[in-house]
Amino acid sequence: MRWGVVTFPGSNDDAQALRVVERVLGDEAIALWHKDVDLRGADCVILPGGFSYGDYLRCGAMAKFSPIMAAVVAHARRGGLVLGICNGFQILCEAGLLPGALVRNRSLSFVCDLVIARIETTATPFTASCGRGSLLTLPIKHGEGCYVADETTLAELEARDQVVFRYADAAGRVGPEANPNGSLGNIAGVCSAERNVLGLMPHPEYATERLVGGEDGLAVFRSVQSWLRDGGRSRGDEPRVQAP
Amino acid sequence: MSVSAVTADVAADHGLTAEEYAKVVEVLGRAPTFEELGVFGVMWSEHCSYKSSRAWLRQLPTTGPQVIQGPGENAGAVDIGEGLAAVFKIESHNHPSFIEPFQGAATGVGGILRDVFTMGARPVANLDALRFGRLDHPRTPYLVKGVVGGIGHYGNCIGVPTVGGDLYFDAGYDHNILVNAFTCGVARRDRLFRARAAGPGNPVVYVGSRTGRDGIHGASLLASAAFDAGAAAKRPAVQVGDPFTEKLLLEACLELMGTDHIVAIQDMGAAGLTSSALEMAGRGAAGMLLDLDRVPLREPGLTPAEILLSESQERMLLVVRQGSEAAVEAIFRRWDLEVSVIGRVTDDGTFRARWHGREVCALPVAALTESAPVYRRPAEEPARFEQLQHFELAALREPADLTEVLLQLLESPNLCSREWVYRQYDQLVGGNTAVRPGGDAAVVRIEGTARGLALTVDCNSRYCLLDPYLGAVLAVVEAARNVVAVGARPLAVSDCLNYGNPERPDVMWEFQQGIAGIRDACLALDTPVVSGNVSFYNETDGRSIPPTPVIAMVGLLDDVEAHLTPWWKAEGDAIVLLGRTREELNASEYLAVVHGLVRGAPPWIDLETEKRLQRVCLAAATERLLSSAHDVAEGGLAVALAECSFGGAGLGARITVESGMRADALLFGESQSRMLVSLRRRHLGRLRDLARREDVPFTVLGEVRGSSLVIGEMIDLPIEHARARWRRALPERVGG
Amino acid sequence: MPGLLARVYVTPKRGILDPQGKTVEQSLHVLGFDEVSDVTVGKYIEMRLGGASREAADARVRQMCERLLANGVIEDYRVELVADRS
Amino acid sequence: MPGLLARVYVTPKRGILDPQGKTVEQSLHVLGFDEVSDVTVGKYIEMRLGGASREAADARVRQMCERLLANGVIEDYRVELVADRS
Ligand SMILES: Nc1ncnc2c1ncn2[C@@H]1O[C@H](COP(=O)(O)OP(=O)(O)O)[C@@H](O)[C@H]1O
Ligand SMILES: [Mg+2]
Repeated sequence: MRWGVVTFPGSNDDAQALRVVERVLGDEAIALWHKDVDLRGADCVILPGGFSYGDYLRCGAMAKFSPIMAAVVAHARRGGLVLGICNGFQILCEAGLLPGALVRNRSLSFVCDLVIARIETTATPFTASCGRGSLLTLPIKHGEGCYVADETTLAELEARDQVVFRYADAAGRVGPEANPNGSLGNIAGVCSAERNVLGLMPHPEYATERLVGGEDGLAVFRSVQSWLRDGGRSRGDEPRVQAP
Repeated sequence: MSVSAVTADVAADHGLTAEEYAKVVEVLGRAPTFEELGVFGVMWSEHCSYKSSRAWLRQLPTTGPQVIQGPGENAGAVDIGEGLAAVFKIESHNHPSFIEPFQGAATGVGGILRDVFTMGARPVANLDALRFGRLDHPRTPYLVKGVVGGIGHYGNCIGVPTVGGDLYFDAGYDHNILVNAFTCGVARRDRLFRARAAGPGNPVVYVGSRTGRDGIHGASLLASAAFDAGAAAKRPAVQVGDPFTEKLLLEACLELMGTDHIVAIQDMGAAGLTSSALEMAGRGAAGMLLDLDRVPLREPGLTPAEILLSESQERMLLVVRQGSEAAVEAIFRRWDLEVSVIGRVTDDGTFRARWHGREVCALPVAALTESAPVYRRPAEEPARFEQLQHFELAALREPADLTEVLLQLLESPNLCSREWVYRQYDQLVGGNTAVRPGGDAAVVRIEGTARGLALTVDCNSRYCLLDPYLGAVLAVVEAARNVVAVGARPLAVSDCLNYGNPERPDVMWEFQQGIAGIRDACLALDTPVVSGNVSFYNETDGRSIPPTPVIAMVGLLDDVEAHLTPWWKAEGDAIVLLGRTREELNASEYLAVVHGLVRGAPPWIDLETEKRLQRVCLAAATERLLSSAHDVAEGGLAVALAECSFGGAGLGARITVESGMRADALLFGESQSRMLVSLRRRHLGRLRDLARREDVPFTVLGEVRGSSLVIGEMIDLPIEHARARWRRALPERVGG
Repeated sequence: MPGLLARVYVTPKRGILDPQGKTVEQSLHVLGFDEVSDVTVGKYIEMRLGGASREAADARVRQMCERLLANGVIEDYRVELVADRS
Repeated sequence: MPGLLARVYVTPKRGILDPQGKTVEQSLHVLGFDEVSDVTVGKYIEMRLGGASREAADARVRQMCERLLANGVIEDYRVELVADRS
């Protein structure tokens, strides 16, 4: 399969995403430039971490106007897969592909650490091969990762099973001690209503080798691979949608 | 020529003494123009000319088979195999960080990054060595938060991991903090770029940010005189870092370096355009003609002197081949950066600058660089030296509760966990960080190979205060030992020599002692100095900092998978101490924290003994005998044992020691040339053989067991509890 | 036509978490400024506009806010136009 | 005494690099807002103050700016006090 990785001015984790695709997953990697206008056949597009446009004004605010983003939006509307990690998550929220927004960590400090992300739903292409409730140890590194949304939006996210990851402790409990940035509901990642766009603050791409960061992040990439391989049939569970 | 009259008084405003001004007139054969005077002022400043240190720096060993580029270029380079070079340098940004801690530290990181990528290397790791005043000084927490925030801001945003550093608090830095930033990059050894202008007619190209009034008159002068009450008025416009622009500059430069267009390249650092143009011309024995009207400006109305001397950040100067202009412009435009051809290389050996149709500078390049003053300033051992060394161990009262003492040490500012600092740094970006901050040295995989680089910065300024020669020796030795502790072979050094006012004989003596110490230790350990920086005038109102020669050491692991960390790995592993514990408490952290004494000669050191210890450790690491390794440093054996237990798994240790010495000396003394290792019992015999072969004392101390650190009858420390207190200490004292 | 100066105030929406405001308030309390409450931290953007009518300029600046300067999910904005006297 | 609302404007000092303002300006140009120049991005802080005289309050808020809200080395600040009508 083909993964596209977009480089915005100020992207820092693009090289790592490309390396994971090529060297760890053994898939085809397409380096996309923010001024490009098409995705060159990418099945899944990664918007990587970093500081696009220096994170000036607001994280992701300026990147959303890059020419490539029109193609990303069109791809998403067609049901194509889009994975936004860290700054990529912020860009997806700014671009309106995901609900909510990311604001400064409650500590106001940048935080680099390992966290535990609990998988809340397997009804996404990105978690279809995982077990619900399973725990991934993943790095975070961000200054503005505090997920916020208004109450209506939050209720909708819960009702439609769109919360994909939550920060948890080693026993899988979700609580304030396990929350590294003050995110509402300990939310670490959400997907779109159509479930094909995922944004998350933790970095699965930095947890794909035993030597550096461990291998827990592979679960996300492997899910996408198998989901695409059998044409989206390996859907894990159905979304646990509650009646509105 | 400028109409403003240049006199010796005006010269004094530019930091030149009457004699220096006379020399300017002599080498020119006329009075300088106002602009020329500005150029002399910065170029002959201590910061740019090294006039007080140059004669002594020549004593440092700078050669060896591993050295590809020694001092003299933007950064040093050593061979790391597979056709690659490690390119690295450390630099100070002390005065600017004291004035504006966040931006001062941030621009310090930006500056050292440019020094490294100028050479054609992609930066792969940053480290930071920090010195602050007492934690209970009212300004210290503000400075700490600002500096750490600024370092993180720049490194995180540009996408280079910060993988280590060091941090000390001492009253001696209350009014002069130190911010030393180190960057290591990796380049193909046959693709290193240098700053030697060549080829008359070749265009000189300006790239990066526009020029503003930042740091005019200037950061370099600021770093070349002591702080005093009037310093605030002399403040130059503070430089603000723009890591986003530097990221674009980095990528664009590396892209350009993949082509054949570049003849020479140099970042614009201290003394801005002037110094980068002159240095490139000087190294290449060429001349240069600049058209200042073509320099991109941030605001209108800059004078030619301001354009020449501005220290605006995120700028580079290139000499490219004739005919390459369009290709070079295309690359920088693609990255949305300013690019402008502002001059060309000439063959008349003269630096000329034109502005609005007149020539404001016409200086013989050689005069500026070769006739720069060199001072052999008087040096004299101060009286306090002998006093300080006097210390009588027998008179020291032994504390009753040693567990309490250990806790007190673990919570003290210089020994507690640095996690609060490095949590604010992106340690992972790039995807090669195998050992993150918290160990003895960081380990970074070399992209595309199975090798790894080990990186550390060290200096115990208390040792240097008590004996500036031995302190410097010990800084090198500890840095090398830290590199060995992760299983790497020490390769080479970059040093940042932070001292007081060189016009004072006692400071000059400290400096000379420091150089001698680094020389002797580097010769013994075969780790040449390939780059470095001197920072003088770290003094306020006549009080100078403790001598602080920070040593950055780079080591190589042939197999990065074989790296070691300090932390216990498995119950039942044997714990072995390699090296000898002497009954010495002089100069120790224990003495300072528990008894309030800064006294005695630094711990005994013998470089032969140290080398033997390092050989044993490296052999054991290479044979994969060890589960963990940790060097015994500040706080002594007990603190080292506690640190090995703080690795997350919560494993403790059971230690039995027999010795005839005082318990506090045994536990907290800082004897050198010791390494604490743990290993499977079946490897004990082999390790003993290796130690015996090198005549290194070998003592089985006990084993990894339980969840407490138990040392005989002396210490019983529950790990969870102690670890929590050790981790909380810094954020609690800094306030957040 | 003389130029205009636009002043844009971007403030956190009511009811949306404002970690910065909270922290600043706490810090002010620690420093002894106990009289302070309801601190919010927003952005203040100034820019010069070429000569245009006030109405046209106002509409343009609002567009800038909608598209870039403010994020409607978490922020409100307010625009002021004054004569540019510099 | 009715309460006061303080508005604090913190702006980058003139002549000091404002990378944020520069980048926002470039983006506005890319979006077609060519009429814009000299963009600066600063902070806008609002807070409620307990009842106090205007003079006393003004002095206090200035202290807050000096000590915490603005960084005098690179930023200027301006304070406005208005009656708190909420
Ligand atoms: N300023 C800093 N920035 C980043 N890491 C730091 C800093 N200070 C200390 N560290 C890290 O904390 C750990 C402990 O530091 P230190 O006590 O100096 O170690 P050692 O005594 O082995 O040299 C090291 O891994 C070091 O890299
Ligand atoms: Mg150290």
